[in-house]
Amino acid sequence: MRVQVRYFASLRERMGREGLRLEVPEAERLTVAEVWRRASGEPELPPGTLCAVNMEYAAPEREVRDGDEVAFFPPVTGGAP
Amino acid sequence: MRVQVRYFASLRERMGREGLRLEVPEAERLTVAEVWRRASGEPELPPGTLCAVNMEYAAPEREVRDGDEVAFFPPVTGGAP
Amino acid sequence: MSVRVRLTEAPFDPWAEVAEAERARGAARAAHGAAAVFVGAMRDRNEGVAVESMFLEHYPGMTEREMARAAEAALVRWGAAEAVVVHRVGEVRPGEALVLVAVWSGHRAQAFEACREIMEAVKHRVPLWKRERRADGERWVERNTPGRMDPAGA
Amino acid sequence: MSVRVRLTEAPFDPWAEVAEAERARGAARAAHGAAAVFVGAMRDRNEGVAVESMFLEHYPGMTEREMARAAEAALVRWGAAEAVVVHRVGEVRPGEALVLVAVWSGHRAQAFEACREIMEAVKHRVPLWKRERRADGERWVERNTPGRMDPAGA
Repeated sequence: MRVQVRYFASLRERMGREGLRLEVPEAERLTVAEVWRRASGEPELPPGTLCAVNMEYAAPEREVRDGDEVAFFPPVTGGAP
Repeated sequence: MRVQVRYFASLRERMGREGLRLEVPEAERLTVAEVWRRASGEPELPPGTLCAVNMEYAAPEREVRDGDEVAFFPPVTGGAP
Repeated sequence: MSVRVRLTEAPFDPWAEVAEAERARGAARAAHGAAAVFVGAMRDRNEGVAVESMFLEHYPGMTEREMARAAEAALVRWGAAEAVVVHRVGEVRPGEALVLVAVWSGHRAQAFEACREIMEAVKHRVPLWKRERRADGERWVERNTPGRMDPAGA
Repeated sequence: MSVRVRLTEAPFDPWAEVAEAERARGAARAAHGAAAVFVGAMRDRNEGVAVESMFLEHYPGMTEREMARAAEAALVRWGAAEAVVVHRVGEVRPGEALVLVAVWSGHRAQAFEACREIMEAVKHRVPLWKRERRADGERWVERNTPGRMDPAGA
């Protein structure tokens, strides 16, 4: 199965890219945290990192499916003073 | 001494006038509550009535002086929903 | 700290008023980036009864003074920079703006709190009285609506 | 209940936007007489350092969705009628508007609470990230300013 990985803001800069496409054997059970490990090569999600699956906030334990878009980003700082 | 008395809103309507000029012997000590009694002929301030002396909120015990303007009015209801 | 208060017998456009104040602020826009604004317009119903028009009585002199005092107190308490308060008086028709409270500040919490505090003073301290003309006759409005409420389901 | 959200890369005039929404409301003005509005503009200083410009990154699709969701949740929770949320993205200069949140409701408490709740969601849930260009270099903004504060002297 295929999973689209996306990084944003300071995390995108640190990873040196906007994302990647991850391909894994169909039989495997894949969580958001496992997607992070395989995509980044880092064992743990950096503290405070937020995750989304298909543009919905998701916990690291959340299971992903074929075709899902998984995004990782730092705490948000929108709005104004 | 002379005191200008003013009524507003529902109190003005009930009293049937916008106010009156009160004249009292210089020697007398006059409180806001006493101004009400003499001006209105009613012994007590109606519950909830607000008092102002020279456009400043004042307690009924407040002493008034020659030339003061004493206003009586119901609770305010400005602003919007 | 700057406070501007105004009473008007004529209808006014609250958003034009805020836009104008904003233009006049010039460089302060980049210093005090948060603006909280409340606008209250006359409703066409009250307690389920249709209201045709309203007369807003005031105490000339004291009304302006209490508006300015409330705005100054709120700016000081919350450390906010600027306030504009406009209140309609006289004859008002449903849909027309009754009151505008605008506060500028460095941070949003100050702006929100100061704006709300000024509105509560306008409801409870500033001498203004509403007389409604309704389908069932004329009457003085005697109670204020609550300034705080619980969320749905609380 | 009506929610309108918009992202814009171009500068926008928040007060013209509110005035336009107000005109479009028509008869609803007399039904929902309370409007609470917050506008945040970019400040020219942050933590004492001059900020020359800012880049606002977003997550196209998710950003709009979270804005709309926050506005709907706040309208439902507070029983408010209508919300307009506009957020700037891309390059922004000091003094330019970053965010507009406008809420219309039958009563002022609902409008204030819903407006404030939407602003807090914009600060904490909506995927938007600020990168400041300052005299001392570029940096990502990593902390939010507090949404609540105590009055002076408390």
